[in-house]
Amino acid sequence: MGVEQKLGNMGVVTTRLEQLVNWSRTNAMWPMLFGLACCAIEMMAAQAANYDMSRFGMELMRASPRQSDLMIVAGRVSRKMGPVLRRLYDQMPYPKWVIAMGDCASCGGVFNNYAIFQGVDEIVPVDVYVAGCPPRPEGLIHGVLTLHDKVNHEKLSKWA
Amino acid sequence: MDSIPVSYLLALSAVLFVLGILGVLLKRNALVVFMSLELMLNSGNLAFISFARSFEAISAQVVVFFVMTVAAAEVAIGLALMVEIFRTKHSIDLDQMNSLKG
Amino acid sequence: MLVVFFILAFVAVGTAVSMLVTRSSIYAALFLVLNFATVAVLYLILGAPFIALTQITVYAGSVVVLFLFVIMLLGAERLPGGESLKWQRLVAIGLAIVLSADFGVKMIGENTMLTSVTAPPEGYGAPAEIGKILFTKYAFPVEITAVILLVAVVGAILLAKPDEKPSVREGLRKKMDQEG
Amino acid sequence: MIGEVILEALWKGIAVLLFLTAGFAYLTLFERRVLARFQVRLGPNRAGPFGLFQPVADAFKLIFKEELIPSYADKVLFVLAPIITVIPSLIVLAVVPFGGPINLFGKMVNSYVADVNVGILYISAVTSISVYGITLAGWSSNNKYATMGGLRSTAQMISYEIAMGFCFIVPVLLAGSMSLVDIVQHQNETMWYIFMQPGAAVILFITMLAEVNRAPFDMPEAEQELTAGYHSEYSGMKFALFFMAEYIKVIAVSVIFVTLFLGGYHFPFVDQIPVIGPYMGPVVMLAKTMVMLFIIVWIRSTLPRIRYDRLMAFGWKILFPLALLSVLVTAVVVLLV
Amino acid sequence: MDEKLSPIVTALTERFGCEAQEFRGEISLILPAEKLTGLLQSLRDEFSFEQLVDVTAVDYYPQEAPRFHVVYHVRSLSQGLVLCVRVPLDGNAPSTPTAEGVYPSANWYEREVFDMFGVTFTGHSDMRRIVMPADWQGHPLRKDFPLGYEEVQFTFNFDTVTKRKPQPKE
Amino acid sequence: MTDIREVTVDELKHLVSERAAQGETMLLNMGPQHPSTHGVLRLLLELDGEIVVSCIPDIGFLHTGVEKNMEAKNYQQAEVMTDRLDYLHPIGNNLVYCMAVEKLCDLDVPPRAQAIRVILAELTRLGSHLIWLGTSALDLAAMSVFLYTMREREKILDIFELVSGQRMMTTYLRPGGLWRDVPVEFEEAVYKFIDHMPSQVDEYQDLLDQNELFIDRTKGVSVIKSEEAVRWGITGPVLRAGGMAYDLRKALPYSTYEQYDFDIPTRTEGDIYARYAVRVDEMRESLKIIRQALNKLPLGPVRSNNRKYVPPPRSELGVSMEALIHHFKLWTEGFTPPVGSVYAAVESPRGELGVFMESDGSAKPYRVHYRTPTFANLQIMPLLTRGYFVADVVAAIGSIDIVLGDADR
Repeated sequence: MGVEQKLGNMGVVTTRLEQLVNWSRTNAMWPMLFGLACCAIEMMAAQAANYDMSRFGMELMRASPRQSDLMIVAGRVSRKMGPVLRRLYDQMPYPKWVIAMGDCASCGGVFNNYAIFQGVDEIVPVDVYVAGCPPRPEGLIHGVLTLHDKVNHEKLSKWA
Repeated sequence: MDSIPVSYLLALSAVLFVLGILGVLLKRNALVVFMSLELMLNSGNLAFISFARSFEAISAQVVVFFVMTVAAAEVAIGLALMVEIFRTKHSIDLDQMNSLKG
Repeated sequence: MLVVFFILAFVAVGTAVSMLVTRSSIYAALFLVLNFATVAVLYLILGAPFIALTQITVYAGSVVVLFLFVIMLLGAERLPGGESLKWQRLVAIGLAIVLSADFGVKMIGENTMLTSVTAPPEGYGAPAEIGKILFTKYAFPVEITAVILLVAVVGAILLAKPDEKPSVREGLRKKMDQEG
Repeated sequence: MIGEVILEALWKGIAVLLFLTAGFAYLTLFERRVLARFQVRLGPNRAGPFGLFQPVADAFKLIFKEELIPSYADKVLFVLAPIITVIPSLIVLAVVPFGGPINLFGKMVNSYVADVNVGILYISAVTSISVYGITLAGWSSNNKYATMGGLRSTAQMISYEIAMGFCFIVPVLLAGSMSLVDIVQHQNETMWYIFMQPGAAVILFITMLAEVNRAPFDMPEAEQELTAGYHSEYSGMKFALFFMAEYIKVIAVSVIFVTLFLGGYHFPFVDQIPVIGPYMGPVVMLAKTMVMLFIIVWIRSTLPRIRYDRLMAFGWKILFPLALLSVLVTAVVVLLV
Repeated sequence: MDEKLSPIVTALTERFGCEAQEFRGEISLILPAEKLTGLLQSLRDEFSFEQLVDVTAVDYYPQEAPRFHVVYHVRSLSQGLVLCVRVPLDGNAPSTPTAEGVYPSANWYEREVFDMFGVTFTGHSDMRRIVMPADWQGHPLRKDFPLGYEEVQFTFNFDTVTKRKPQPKE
Repeated sequence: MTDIREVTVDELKHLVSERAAQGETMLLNMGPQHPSTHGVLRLLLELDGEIVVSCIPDIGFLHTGVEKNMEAKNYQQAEVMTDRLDYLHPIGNNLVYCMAVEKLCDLDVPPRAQAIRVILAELTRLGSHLIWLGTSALDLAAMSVFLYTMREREKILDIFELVSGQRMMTTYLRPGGLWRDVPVEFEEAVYKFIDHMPSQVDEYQDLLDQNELFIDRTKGVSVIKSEEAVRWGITGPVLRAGGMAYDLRKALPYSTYEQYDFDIPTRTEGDIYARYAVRVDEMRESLKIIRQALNKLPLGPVRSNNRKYVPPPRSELGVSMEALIHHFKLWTEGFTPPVGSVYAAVESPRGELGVFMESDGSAKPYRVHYRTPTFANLQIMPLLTRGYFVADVVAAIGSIDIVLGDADR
């Protein structure tokens, strides 16, 4: 959503640009501090010394949705939280991605009841689902890398 | 390098001074009136500096220095007053500051 | 040089007028800063670098920041502007015209005794020179200014201090203790 | 003649700007790596060898990010604020000498952009206007957190500026000049001012940390209370400008501190090295600046944040009298010796 | 029954005419709503049950009178005792006096019971919903409130369930 | 999906001061998505400058409907839910659930199982305190402590993974004992951990205790004394920091806690620093308990022999028809406790964690209610913050160690 609309189809140049931009987006993907429940603890563990997501340039957890690229929905989303989550998602600037971390965020998990959204994909579009209750930090990192893979295959025409 | 006639500088100073007067007379927002006062002091400073350059008199620069200090003191007091008035009256409209007791 | 002066003069007058015209106090303060900055550049041209930088430090760095601070603190961003009495406005403009005319006449009449400004001589307006004259010839005024500043600071603190209890916080704690 | 002067000032200015922008980019990486090491982590190491391209990735990502302007924001000031923040931090180093006069293509060139006889006053003037960007950013965002961050930083910067100003006076008194070139030269002739006036040096360091809002004085953007403080509503390049201003300011204050108290570009015996000796000034400067930056990062990784009221009390009740005292002591000593 | 508890229970049953039940060594006192405040008051002041541990409710739907039991647990920190007090309430507009005056901590517990069961507490200072959204319909922990079970997707009903699932806008 | 319904000032009029309506004070909404609310707590703060005039906590953003869901599952299935309540203390949640079921069914638990329960519960307490220490230090921007504590927590999680195969949500404790016996490496692993841990606790204390800034921000802030704490139903370290040595492990010992020799750390100041000090001391006491339990870890079975409630070991299935029938009944229908209601409580890292369980004689619990410490402790947020600064609110939230899953259920 930046300058790319104006570039149009410029063949090799745009392909190179596409690679460069995708590379930069994967390497500087700042997640939003969005811990909800149990998975947030494992997300913190993934940030911490043993797993160290900062290797991928992801330690700059932004508290403000305006400055984040990636929303890791770590935990169950209740009916009360859902609208808040959507508002935060709307406040994030494009391009933005969502990882549904854990079973609760992916599909409701064990909480199949009135209070919990049966998967955060009912509220926001999800790019990567990470299974586990809660997923191990390795699982989250794998999810992030899967997302990187996905971003790396994004086409310039899709950006705008 | 061509030169600037000092009268031009004085004219600029005069214009700024007049604008400051207009602000003081016409504005009702006490803060803006204050700013206009600063503007007037500033235009006076400009005249001083011009004369200092014109007559090669460094003393005029020293006077400007004093003016600045006094202006700073004035602002400190004035803004403190303003805060106090706002606390009691919930307004900084000059037209409402017509009674001695708040 | 003259071109530079005209540009600066234009900016100075423009910002001053904008300051008066704008209805937002924040913008007024910002225009004032711009005005001060342009005047500071004029000081530089006039060979007064010390005064120019002091002007920026004192006026732009402290005075107007204080203005902004107070505006934000009071939430007084948008307050009624110059909607005062009709005759007052007319009188003010009339006075302004008279004053300008007076100035103009004087200026044209006595233009001859004023020289033009060229590049300042070496060492003119240097801090050492100003310092020397400040602390010898004007030592007494310096002391008086110092006293004025001190009085102003003490006065400002006294004025802005909340008059009731020691502090809001203490009062709250006390109230809370009473309520249990 | 005048064209040549302008040209020289121009390329030197560009050199300083390049130094600052590149320095900013790699300072972020430096900070992230060093911080990670303090915290038994690795830090960014995937983008390029040793993560060296990490700043590039950050920059490109931010350039290609959508820019949002909140609908309730004051549009003009919202856009202007980041620019106002960056400019002072870029121009503040114009009066700092980065080395002695060097022979470049058969011409003696001074390693500073300008030698102003009121150099220190210039620095204090520029730092004093850098508060505008933050204040206006906070106000124009029309967000309570941002406004609080802006107000906090205004109060903080004004308060610490005073103590900082007094600390600036100490080198001026010692050198008898306001020009930074003279100050560095005088330190070279006598000794580093940090050994003459360690108290003033410490106070200046603390006030400078506060002036650039670094930990433990990072009140305006206190993440835990105010989410992201004054730049809560900023995204994309505008946010990057704030980020940039913050880090450039850190570099700038380190350089200024090195110049005022650590002997600037001088180091014993370095300039006597044959052939490259005269050119070593900038290298020495860089090394000293790196040490300062390392200390700043170290402090960040160790200390908790000071509380806001304590911060103001600390500035006014402790640092201010101490700075005043150090000026007095210096003045008396200079007068007597 | 605990030897420290039995004199207390005897005294209370005599004074308030409540019924004492014992199960696995735990005593429950059952008494009507209007006597509750007095009982709690004397429990706190005379028998040093300093702390209100918990307030909750049980719904005996479809039984109508009493449909609800509001259950209070009070604890004596000094003697190491727990006592359960149950207040039966009718299904139609259940209401009981608040215990907030005796134990201030009852504030949130009672709000939760109100939120989850629709039991109102008269005299309560802040009777709002606490965990559910303010505009929520119904009281989830009542037995007649559906669990809100979502169908599990299998191969045969994959498409129908997907169709029913809400899809977000990009 | 519904939109966010804005709460008007009118609805909260009775909670804020009159000055708020006139706009003299500022209403600041903190959360639910805020970096220092430890999850999704929302606080509505009324501020006079930087000073908090009133504070209205709003919870429920993590309301999971666990209690309702448990009513729809049988006793074994429902236990899975309990882990996810207080997600920093999953084994304790299992423990109190199992204790309630055991009380309801009058089940016995073999001593080896009890000892292992104690070890695991104390390890969980350590893990929870580590997270608390890290995050609350992070709230004060002492970021390195967080990473150090997370490093040690990984070691605890490794032990959990060793015994159960899961890092956090183990569901390892079952009514009547454990899921299965611990592996042989267990003792060695725990010994290694508890030998190593004291030096790490020293390290955290080195970072914080001598730190002027930390002390400055914690001493004398958010004071609550024990008398007031008792009235408000506060338990756990917050109560003990106010001067009252009340700990369920001593007051009403469960799981053979009476066998172990340990102290209840207390402070009298009742401020944030006291809570910090109490918790750090508790970490050392937990290590003491673990060592004692490990030293005299008895041998024997880890599951009750009562076949009506506890599934038989897998080895019996091939040889005993009766065992097969029990197994089939238990895993299809579940067990049916007698009619009645019980209340069981344990000392969680945050205070008294209790379970009120009512059975109607069927295989599913008729009503399960968790009495959670965070819910009770969070209630005093207005008291803890009124008259202090905004920055202290953050420190206060951290100091009462909230877990929103625990409060909202």
